[in-house]
Amino acid sequence: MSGGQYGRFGGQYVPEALMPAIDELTDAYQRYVLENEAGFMDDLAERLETFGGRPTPLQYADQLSDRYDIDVYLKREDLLHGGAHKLNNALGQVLLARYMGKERIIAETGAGQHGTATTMACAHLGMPCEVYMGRRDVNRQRPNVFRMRLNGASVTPVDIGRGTLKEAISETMRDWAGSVETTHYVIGSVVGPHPYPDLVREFQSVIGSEARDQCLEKLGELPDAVVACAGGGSNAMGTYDAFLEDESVDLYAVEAGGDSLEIDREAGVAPNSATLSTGTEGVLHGSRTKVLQDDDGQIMESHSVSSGLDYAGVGPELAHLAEEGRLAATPVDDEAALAAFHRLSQLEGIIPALETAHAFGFLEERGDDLGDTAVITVSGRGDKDLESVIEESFKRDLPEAPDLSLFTTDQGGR
Amino acid sequence: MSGGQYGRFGGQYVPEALMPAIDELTDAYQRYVLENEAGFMDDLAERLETFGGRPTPLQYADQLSDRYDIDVYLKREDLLHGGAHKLNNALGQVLLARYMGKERIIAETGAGQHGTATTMACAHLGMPCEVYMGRRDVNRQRPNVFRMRLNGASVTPVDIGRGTLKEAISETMRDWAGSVETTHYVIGSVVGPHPYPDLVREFQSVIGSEARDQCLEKLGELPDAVVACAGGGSNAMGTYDAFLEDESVDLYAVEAGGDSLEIDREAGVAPNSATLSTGTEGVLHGSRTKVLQDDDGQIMESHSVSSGLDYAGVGPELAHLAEEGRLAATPVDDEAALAAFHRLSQLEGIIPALETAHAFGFLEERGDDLGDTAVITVSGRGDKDLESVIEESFKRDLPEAPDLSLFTTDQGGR
Amino acid sequence: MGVDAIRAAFEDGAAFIPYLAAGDPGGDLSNSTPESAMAATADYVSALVDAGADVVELGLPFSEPIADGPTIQSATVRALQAGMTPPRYLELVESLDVDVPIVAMTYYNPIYRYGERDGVGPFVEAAAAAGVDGLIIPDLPVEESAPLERACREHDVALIFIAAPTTREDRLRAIMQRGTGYLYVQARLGTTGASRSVSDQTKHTLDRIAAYEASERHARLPKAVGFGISTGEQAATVVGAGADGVIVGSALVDIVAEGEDVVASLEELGRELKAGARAGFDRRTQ
Amino acid sequence: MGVDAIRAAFEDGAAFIPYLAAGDPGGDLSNSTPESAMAATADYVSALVDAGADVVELGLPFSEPIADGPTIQSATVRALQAGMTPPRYLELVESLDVDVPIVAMTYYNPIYRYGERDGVGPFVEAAAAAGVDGLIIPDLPVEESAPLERACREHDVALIFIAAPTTREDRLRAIMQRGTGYLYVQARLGTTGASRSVSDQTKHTLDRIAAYEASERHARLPKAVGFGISTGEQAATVVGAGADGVIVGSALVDIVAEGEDVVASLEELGRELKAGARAGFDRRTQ
Ligand SMILES: Cc1ncc(COP(=O)(O)O)c(C=O)c1O
Ligand SMILES: Cc1ncc(COP(=O)(O)O)c(C=O)c1O
Repeated sequence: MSGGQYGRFGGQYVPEALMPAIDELTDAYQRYVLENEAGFMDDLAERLETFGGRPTPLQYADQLSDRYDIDVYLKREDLLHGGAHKLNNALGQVLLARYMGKERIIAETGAGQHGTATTMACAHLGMPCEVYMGRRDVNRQRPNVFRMRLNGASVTPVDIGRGTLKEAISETMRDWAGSVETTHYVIGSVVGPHPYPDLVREFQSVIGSEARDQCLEKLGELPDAVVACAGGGSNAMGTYDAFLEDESVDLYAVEAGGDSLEIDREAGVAPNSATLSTGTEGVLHGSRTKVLQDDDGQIMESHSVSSGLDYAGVGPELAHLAEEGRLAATPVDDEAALAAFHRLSQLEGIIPALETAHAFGFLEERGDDLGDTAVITVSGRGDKDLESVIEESFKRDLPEAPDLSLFTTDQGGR
Repeated sequence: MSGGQYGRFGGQYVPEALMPAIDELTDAYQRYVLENEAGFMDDLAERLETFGGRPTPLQYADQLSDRYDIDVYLKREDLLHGGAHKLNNALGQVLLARYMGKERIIAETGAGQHGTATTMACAHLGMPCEVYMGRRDVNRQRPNVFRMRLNGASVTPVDIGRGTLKEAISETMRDWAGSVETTHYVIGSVVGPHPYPDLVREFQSVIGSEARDQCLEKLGELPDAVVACAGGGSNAMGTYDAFLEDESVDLYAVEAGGDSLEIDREAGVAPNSATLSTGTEGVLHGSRTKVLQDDDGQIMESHSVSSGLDYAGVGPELAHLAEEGRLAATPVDDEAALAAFHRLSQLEGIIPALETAHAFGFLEERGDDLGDTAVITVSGRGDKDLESVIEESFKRDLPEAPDLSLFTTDQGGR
Repeated sequence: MGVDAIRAAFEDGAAFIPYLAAGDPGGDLSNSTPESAMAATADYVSALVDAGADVVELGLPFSEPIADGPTIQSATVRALQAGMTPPRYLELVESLDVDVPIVAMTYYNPIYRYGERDGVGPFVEAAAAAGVDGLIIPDLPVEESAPLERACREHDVALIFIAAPTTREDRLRAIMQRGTGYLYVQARLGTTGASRSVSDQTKHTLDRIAAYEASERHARLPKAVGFGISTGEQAATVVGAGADGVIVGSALVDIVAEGEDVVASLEELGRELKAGARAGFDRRTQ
Repeated sequence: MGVDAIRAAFEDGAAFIPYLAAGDPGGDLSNSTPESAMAATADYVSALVDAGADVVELGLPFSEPIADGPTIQSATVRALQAGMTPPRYLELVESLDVDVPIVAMTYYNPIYRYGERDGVGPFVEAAAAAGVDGLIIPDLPVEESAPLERACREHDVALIFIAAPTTREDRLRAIMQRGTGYLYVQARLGTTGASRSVSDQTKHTLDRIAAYEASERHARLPKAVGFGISTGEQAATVVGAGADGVIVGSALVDIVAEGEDVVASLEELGRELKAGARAGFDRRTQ
């Protein structure tokens, strides 16, 4: 049995052609990341600080705390360069690839946040880069496509299937199958074959370890609840990792409830991406985990209003922790996420990513029974989502949304 | 003679109706800002840290340093919440308004960065807010319009004149003339009547004082050159202030050279916004300063590809420092700024605001004779400018720009 | 003419002071030349004087009219497009064939920039020579007015300050002491522009000024109320409340903008306003 | 049948192993039913066997075919749209009227999820019963294969591993020791798909395997080369370089996709490939 097991989950289900690279990566992970060989982790920490903007603050949220009558603290990953926690991992992996002597970077992206983080890291480190992105996501997250191209990367739209993250990952694996000798594949979440789930969690764990220190420093104690949205789960695992042993701290993984939690396994369609809540055990993209699949083991098309959560799988370690009861997975649907997006924008002056907004939808639902203090990770900012949010809010006639009719139609030329 | 004189520049040229508010503000500035009454400055510092993300890093720019054979350090104001240095001032003023018991905030905006910073600060502090923005800028900086609305603020397009910053300021002053008793006007740069130029500089001086400390800590010495782009000049003054007494440090203010430096005073059109370089003494928006004006003293329409620099005036203190020779004002034209935008995006993985890009255009022109070490303020990030840059680069067939044709036309519906 | 002429214009206790934007060609710009626009303004001024105007305020357009509302902003834009400049403005004033004082209303920058050297001296000298009797500069508070005061004193031009509803005692004192000609009492907060009702603020401001005057010994300054007055009834109310005159701008500028029967309409409204002011005076002194 | 039958299929030293996506109805989906698509596949298999196929690889479609190039991805999408499922797949295999071994090629998840309980046992049992002689699971490296090996041993189903150009000695050893039936030698890096030339990598890999075999004492495993072979000449080159057989997929799937004279065209290309393999064998053994 391979390394990288989390209870029943994990593993390395990849083509033989990739296994040597996976082994090489496992070795590099051990040496550079875990043992800080050649001062790798120091180099990374320095770059995360000066290029990335770490540490990110832990902010007391005045208005939300009032609203829910609980002390709400925000871990501000949205302030990271690029606008999301994704840089922690992307910079780590691209730097690792450089230490490993790789010459080219490939990556998949859903919301485009991992893609932009990767292209930014590649530009910063002078590495050529190609990013695969589902066609549907290309259309949903146009600003991020521009950003990737502006950073000098190629962006290859993937037209297969529904054109979201699942298809982009599959396509990137295909590229890697042909280019593995010179190329490092920067996976964007705690998914994929071992050692990726470990590696990505390790790079992201800076979120939680900073937050934990900041709590102790500011509050003198640990929070009662730690909340993070989970797509693949890198934000969630990065946030939880430092708290795993703190048994008094409840961990909440907020998933994309999409339109509905009803899954039509016959039709092969999941109107949500709440894999921990509604998925079943399977093997996808290199690891055994919870998966949205039909009765024949075909992976279903997932749905979420937020591209970054729109994925039929989830990190194996999260699947394990959920099964063990160490964390509670709770879905928040599209509409609640959109409402939360507007609420945070208006009440706190923070425009969150739609992914992030799910965590605040959870707070609205459950804010009153989370104890005295909750930490929520603001995994990213919402600049990439402006157009989508406007459109989706308008479609739903969302009461929380401001009127934008004056500005959405073009008023005269530029 | 009023307070707030910088040599021949400065003053308080405003309608009588506003003078009592100006006096009140002068008093509040003295007490809260300069004397830290009621712990105002501590409160602000705490909020700038946890809400805003201060301190911002001083980053060594590997690739630029290589390119120009000089140590280039970037002061990363683009990492501030909202994406530009503007929050330093906006948060300061909105908080000050709260301490003063004001009930409503108004602001003008050009690029929308000051507007979004102000609306974010207002949401954060629970203040109603209205922002005036020229119609042309509304169209050029659409994402920022959305952000302001999402923060719950009103955005009022100004249709007068060419619809840029100048018109927006005039219109905001008109609002203030009627609402002055309950309303604070948050000016977005070191312009306007005294005490605004002092007040805004004071709030922005955190940029330079951090940068100076970071230099001493990292380099053990001061830089030879400090470079900042200047529209109204808040980024520039905020960057310079801590270095003013350091005579060995050369200060460069990079202005928007627009299409050309030729000014047609007959036609009343300035194809640039390089006020320090091409302006003449006059009185605009409350203070005596350098102004782009025709022979009759009518203010000219300025031009820059970047909304945030597109202004016919400049802060009086900058005018004074330029006249005294303490700083060198140098224009960089639209095309050089666009090229620099692409260069920074590709070489460093930082997509700058178009305003900021001007400073890097200067570096490209003069990088080789700035001494051994230069600090450049990255005043903001470019997310707001993606569409404009693509369009303007395409129009010019800019060799530095990536090909975006694959993505700019819509490929199938959403 | 000069400062004394302005004081004299308030003799009947109910001065009517119309404002027009100089060189505003009105609605249809297409056929206007600088000369035709100037000629039109001259005609309008005559009509208003015929209607009973005691002083005429003539706006010299500035590109950033921050104290003006939409009506006068638009007139400013039209006048600038039609070619109005400070030299032409002075030509226009010189050409006027009326025997009431002319007050130039403009912003600080155009007069600061006038002539070969910076500073307000050249403009005031030229203005006085052209027949300007007074100046109103809405963006010039007393804090910044010393150079202009000096030039005005030298050339016998009145410097008229504005007192706003927000102006408190100390500032009122400075304004009253340093202003000449008359005191421009701003009826309400905001920018210029016609409004439906005259605010209580006006009465309050006038009372405050009266109280101040009673407590001081220097010469009394006529008080003309402006901002928002557009009807004879409003004029009556304002003068009835203690004003020595009314200033009417936007309502007249609107007539010019519409461009139909301008001379007749100006005269008609002018008569109504002058009559209203007199009626107010009568009410107060009965 | 079973493992031995597969070994036997390599007896002439030049095996031709075609691959088809089961239930792929070809270009025109509109009139296809699951039954018609299955019947078509059965016809195609017969044609290939008539042409000289020694083993047939039948793809059980999976929604995430990460090891496949565009041609087989498309066939997978068509087959799924036409209604192919694991139960139907086994029905199809059972219905085949050919006497060559059938190897099922699919990904891990469908076989893991087959049946009432998780795990690979149920699928292997059902597959063996339906007449499947071997399995190729491209996303199952030896690290994860123990459960499947056990089930295959129990049901006499060959578990065929892939050796890639990147596979180094230690991994090659494990693959050779644990694989049964034959060794799938991946001709080049990348995904499945026809290509114009057979790479030098193939010869190199075959030589490495031969060297390894010479140094060890356990039973020799036939080596079939796949990825990119589409012509008789390529088949000859590969077998000439030491392979015991050629695996051809995308070139045949292309014929199905085009949908014209499919049976005849498959037979024609099948004959060319078999002849090529034989020619290569002759060249090598001369
Ligand atoms: C801002 C943000 N948050 C969360 C996610 C979800 O990914 P993960 O669960 O790996 O953190 C994404 C993915 O793009 C994202 O952009
Ligand atoms: C990013 C950025 N930099 C610079 C400026 C110019 O303003 P200032 O000169 O006041 O810093 C702006 C104005 O909007 C801006 O958005």
